[in-house]
Amino acid sequence: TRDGADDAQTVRIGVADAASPYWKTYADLAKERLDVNVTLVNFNDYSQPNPALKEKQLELNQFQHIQYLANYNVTAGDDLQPIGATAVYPLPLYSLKFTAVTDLPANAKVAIPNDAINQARGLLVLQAAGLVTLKNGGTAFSSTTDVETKKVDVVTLDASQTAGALQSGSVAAAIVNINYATNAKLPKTAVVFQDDPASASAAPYVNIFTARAEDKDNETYLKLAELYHDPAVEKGVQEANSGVAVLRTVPAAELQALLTTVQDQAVAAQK
Amino acid sequence: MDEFLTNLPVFREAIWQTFYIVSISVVAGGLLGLGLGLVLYATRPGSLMSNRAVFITVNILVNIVRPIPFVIFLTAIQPLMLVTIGTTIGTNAVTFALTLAAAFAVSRIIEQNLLAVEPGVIEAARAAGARPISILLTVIVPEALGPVILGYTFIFVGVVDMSAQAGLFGGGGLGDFAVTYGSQRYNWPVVYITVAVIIVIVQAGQFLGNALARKALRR
Amino acid sequence: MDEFLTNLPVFREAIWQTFYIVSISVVAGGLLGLGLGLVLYATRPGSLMSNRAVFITVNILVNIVRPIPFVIFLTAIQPLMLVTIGTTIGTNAVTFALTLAAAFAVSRIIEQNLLAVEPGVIEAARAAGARPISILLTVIVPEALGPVILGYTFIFVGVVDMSAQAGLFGGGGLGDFAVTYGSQRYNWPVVYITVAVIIVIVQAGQFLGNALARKALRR
Amino acid sequence: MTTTPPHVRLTNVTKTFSRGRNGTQVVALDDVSFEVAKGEVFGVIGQSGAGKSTLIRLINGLESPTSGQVHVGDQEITALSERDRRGVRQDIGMIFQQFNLFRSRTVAGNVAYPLKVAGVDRAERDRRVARMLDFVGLLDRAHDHPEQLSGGQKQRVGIARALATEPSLLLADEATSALDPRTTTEVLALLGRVNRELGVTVVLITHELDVIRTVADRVAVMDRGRIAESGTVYDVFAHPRSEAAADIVRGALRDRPSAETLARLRRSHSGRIVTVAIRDRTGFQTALARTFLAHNVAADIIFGGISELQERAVGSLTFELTGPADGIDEALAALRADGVELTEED
Amino acid sequence: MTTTPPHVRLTNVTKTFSRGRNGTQVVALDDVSFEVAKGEVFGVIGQSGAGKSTLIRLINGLESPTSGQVHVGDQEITALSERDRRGVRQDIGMIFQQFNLFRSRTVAGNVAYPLKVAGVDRAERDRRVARMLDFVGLLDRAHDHPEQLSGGQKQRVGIARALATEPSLLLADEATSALDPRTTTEVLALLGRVNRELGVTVVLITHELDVIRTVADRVAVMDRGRIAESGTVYDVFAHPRSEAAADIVRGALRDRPSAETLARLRRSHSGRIVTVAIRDRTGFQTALARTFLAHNVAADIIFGGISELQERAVGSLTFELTGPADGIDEALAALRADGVELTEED
Ligand SMILES: Nc1ncnc2c1ncn2[C@@H]1O[C@H](COP(=O)(O)OP(=O)(O)OP(=O)(O)O)[C@@H](O)[C@H]1O
Ligand SMILES: Nc1ncnc2c1ncn2[C@@H]1O[C@H](COP(=O)(O)OP(=O)(O)OP(=O)(O)O)[C@@H](O)[C@H]1O
Ligand SMILES: [Mg+2]
Ligand SMILES: [Mg+2]
Repeated sequence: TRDGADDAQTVRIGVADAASPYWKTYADLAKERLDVNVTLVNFNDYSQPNPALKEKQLELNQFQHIQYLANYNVTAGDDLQPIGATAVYPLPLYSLKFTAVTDLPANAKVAIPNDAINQARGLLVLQAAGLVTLKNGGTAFSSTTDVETKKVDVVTLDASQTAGALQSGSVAAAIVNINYATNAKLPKTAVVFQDDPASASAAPYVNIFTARAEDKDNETYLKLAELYHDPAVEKGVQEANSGVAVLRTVPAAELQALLTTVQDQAVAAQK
Repeated sequence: MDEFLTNLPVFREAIWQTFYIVSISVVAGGLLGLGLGLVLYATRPGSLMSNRAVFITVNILVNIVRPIPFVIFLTAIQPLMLVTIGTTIGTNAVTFALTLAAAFAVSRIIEQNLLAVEPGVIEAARAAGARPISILLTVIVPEALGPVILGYTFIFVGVVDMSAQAGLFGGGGLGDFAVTYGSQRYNWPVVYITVAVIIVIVQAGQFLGNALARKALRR
Repeated sequence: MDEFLTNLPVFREAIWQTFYIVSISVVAGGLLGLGLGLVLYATRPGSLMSNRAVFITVNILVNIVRPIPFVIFLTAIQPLMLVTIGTTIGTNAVTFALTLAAAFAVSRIIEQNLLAVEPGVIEAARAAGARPISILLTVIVPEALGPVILGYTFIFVGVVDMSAQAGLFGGGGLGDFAVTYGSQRYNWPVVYITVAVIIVIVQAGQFLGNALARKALRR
Repeated sequence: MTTTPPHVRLTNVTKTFSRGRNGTQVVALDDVSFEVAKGEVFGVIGQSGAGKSTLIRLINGLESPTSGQVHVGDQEITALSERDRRGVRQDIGMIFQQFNLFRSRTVAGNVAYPLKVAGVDRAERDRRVARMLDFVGLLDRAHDHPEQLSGGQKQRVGIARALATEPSLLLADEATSALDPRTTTEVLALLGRVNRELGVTVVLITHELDVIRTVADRVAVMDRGRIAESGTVYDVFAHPRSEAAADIVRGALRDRPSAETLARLRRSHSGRIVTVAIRDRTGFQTALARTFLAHNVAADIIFGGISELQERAVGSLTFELTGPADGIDEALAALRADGVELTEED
Repeated sequence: MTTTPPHVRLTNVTKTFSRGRNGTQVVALDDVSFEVAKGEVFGVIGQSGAGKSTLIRLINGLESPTSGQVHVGDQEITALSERDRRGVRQDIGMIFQQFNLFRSRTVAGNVAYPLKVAGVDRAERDRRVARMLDFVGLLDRAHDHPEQLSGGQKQRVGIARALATEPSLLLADEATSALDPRTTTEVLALLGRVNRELGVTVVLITHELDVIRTVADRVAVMDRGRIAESGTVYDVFAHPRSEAAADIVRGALRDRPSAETLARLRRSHSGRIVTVAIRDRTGFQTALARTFLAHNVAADIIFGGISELQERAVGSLTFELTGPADGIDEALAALRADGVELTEED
């Protein structure tokens, strides 16, 4: 942390959706209420914000869920900590041609995101929808190589491209992250299947503010995490996600305990 | 490492996809780019078939296509892809887009290298009564062959690099493999091995290019 | 459109970032690449300062760096970045990486274009007793100047394109703006306007490049 | 009077080049008109930079004049598009001053090129290439590339290339400048032969008198962009009317000692030195000898040249005269009275 | 005997090039040895492809011999690294057969280049460039680029560039091949002057006798990679000992009619035709004239050339002899008896 010219503290937050208008609302509020200058650093690539936080080039980041963070901590040998929850986003399966999962013809093409975490979660959704079965019942670390039986052809694309592939007719159905679905104006009626954001199995998919371990009790940072749940911001978040975000407030300690649990699972999964 | 071994089939598939994407893009894009490059060269003011209108049009077209971010370019040509190859994702779609991208890059390289050809030999060909198109193909290109071969090698390496973006559109390939199974998972051995394979492919290509260029230059 | 207007400051910032990233990368990368290209050219077998060991080393180095996917390349040089510029993200980090990437690409373009220089003039310079380095800089490069300028223009356009990947690392710029605020949000007006600005920048650069090359070639 | 039309005709041709930043003009050709008849060998001589190469390049339309017309046969080259010039050019061979060989082709490939353009089939092409290369003495170098050849060898490839298609018009720009005298003679013999046997019209730029002498019918002398003089080779060389022609002819015939040579001659010859212009008149030298002997004057030729131009002798001889001073004076007076053109060098 | 060391010395130099796929060898130089003294003008003549350019390129080490040594002054070029050759080269000017001008530089820039390399300061450089360009008559073209020049103008730039640094050794490869006779004379005068005034050693390749005659002290005749003969210009030209030299000299002096010329002479001259070799002996021609007159023979010179070589006359004259057949026979017999070298042409 360092002092700005006007004595206000500047906090750099790494995000992946800086273009969403609610971040402007958020930054304005932070200045007004906390006298904190929020600088948003936008990343198109998920692999970068965590190392950048570790290297002290960011104070906080907010783009991932616990599952992703656990995976990062384990594989990169790091110790970043969640300090506040934001929301859970369901991961729906959309189709524009078919109205039910069961209507999908055999060997129809289904697109899922290709990044490690979304891919695993997408596969779990497809398994839940009865379209594939995964080795050992699937984990949060499954990839397309773990598909044992399949009714459909799974193709992996960049998370930002699955909606487009659906719209162009290149695939019959697609797992689309909610923010992209909103931007692509996919109708809610096109959702043919989605995981339940309120279920316990969805708990690791709660999105979080992340800080370095030594900053996990930093007053300002905790306040910044809390600020996300200001009604004005929450309203913006819902607008940006077609109202399907399930906003969550979970105490930091609980999040950190959950992280530990998931990390243990991750270590186990690596063996 | 373990994980790498379990992913071996995917890795093999990625190698095959890279070969597929790169070879088609380089060959098809190379030919298309040669054509465009010849147009750029031949229609420029004072050249063999100088034609202001064509030159400016092609010049601007190439400049429009080249700098557009690949994601946007690929999105922009999706209607074209649907008409021609019937899909906007997958290996073929990426190959299609890369072919176009390579063609536009090749055109500039060709233009550059042909400009270095000595005017005297072009005069000799004109004096023999040859047609401009024949002068281009049987005199000017052969005269610039050494640098042109190195130019193609340059584009080949660039296409291998660009093919890493194939993953965005489900095109697969080694670059995608290195990112998805490697760096995104902080799995460095996967990155090392994959990048090593990429480098071997590139070295082989460059070696061939250098050898052919040396033969063409005879020095 | 409304949304575009609210994002106007970000857009302005993006234009500035693109200028910053591109101009530094092209200039610094261009100089570095010139050096590397001269080494490649001068040390190749039979050339002015032929040196097998240096040639092979630099040749392989260039081939290793160029094809690596940008994400992996940027990750790989993070330790170097921390030491030199103290950060691995943001505009400076991206500029740093692009500078290196541009340098390696430039080196190949330079090598290619210098190879087209007629051996006779090099002999004339040798006969005057000039030092190889002076022959390179005051004879060979000037003789190849037209194509070399077009080569730099080519790289300039390539860097503008590559700068779109700046977004991966929080570097901003127009390409990132077009993707993040535009195509990812299916906000096509934003894409059109941004791409139009990119194209204007590129056209201006190409126009300048063509004009300078014509002056250098005197035809 | 019906005559066959000239093979080449330039009418009031002017060509200017602009150069430098301030756009100064170089007038390379200034209102040039001349005709070359079918089957004629037309020589062009003149100082370096006089406009000879520019002139020849206008004939096959490689360059276009600033003003004026160029006709080849009944075609007006200057009125044709680049596209239509191609047909005309296929019937014109051109030997370039700087050779302009294709570096990417072998020696044989260079010679084969115009044949390919003319659509000659493979077998015939190979035969003709071999014949041409054999003639220029480079058959054993057929598969070499131009950079492996000596200067004269390159020039010979250029000659073979220009003649391969047996064109009806040959433009030769300093076609023998890089050749030794013997090879030059051989090449000129070939030119003479194609001219005689195939009726090929030849426009020949050169600064070597021998070349003109051996093959040219008529010659034009160029001086700073203009044709100073033109006519039969004998007329121009024996009786130059313009200053420029006289100047060039003097240099070309090399029959009169230069100031430097004269100085050197002086050092080794103590007698009086007199240069006599040779006239193509039977008994001329006998008369000379008789006059000198009659006055007891010993006359030794110490410099000079007599060339044969179109079967007539032309040139001059420089004598060292020794003997009684008044005898010499009388002999010279007698010769002058007889119409002999002589100059006493001092 | 202590002598100053030769300026250039080649000892048993052989140079082969390999060519083609099958690697056949071209022997460009075959066991060549010779010396050029300080301040000497050494001419090299020979047929196209004889190895002249290769020879000259070995002297400044642009090329390295396959075997043998090359010395320049007391330095053995062949033993020096490319780096160490640089110093030697700065003192050697070179005029290339194909000019090799820098296209990226103006005419002035070309001439300035070796001065820049030699570290001559700006003001002095400008002065010398202007002086050299003025000399070669291109001062008004100083800011043009080579492609705007005619062939001869390019060659003159090459000459100016080679002489700009006032080198102590000048290598000239066909330095006047693209020049008209008058410009050639001017250039040769300059070469003669730098040779005399500055003591510059010159190695001069040419196929123009005039060039050799005007400036060379000694001459070497090359034939297929070997030195067929070398010696003073007079000796080699007046009394060639080798077949190759005789062949070249005949072509170069152009004092004997070729078969073709002879055929033409025959057409216009009905008398007997006899060629007499000129000897540098006072009274020689008077004796000739006297003999012919004494036998009532009219002798007309119809061809020939007499050149001055190193202040001595050399050449031959071709006479048409008319008169009584027995008188001609007697006159010829008398001349032969007198040691005159004559051939009756048939
Ligand atoms: N790089 C090369 N590769 C193969 N052969 C070569 C090479 N350079 C020269 N030669 C051959 O060596 C011989 C001598 O060449 P050189 O250039 O010395 O001749 P030259 O006497 O200068 O002839 P010219 O009067 O025609 O210039 C020629 O037969 C030529 O073809
Ligand atoms: N592209 C050009 N730009 C400017 N000046 C030119 C150009 N081409 C030729 N000239 C000039 O025009 C004049 C005539 O040139 P040209 O080549 O016809 O001479 P030339 O008689 O062939 O001389 P040479 O015997 O030296 O070859 C010269 O002064 C030359 O410098
Ligand atoms: Mg000329
Ligand atoms: Mg030579």
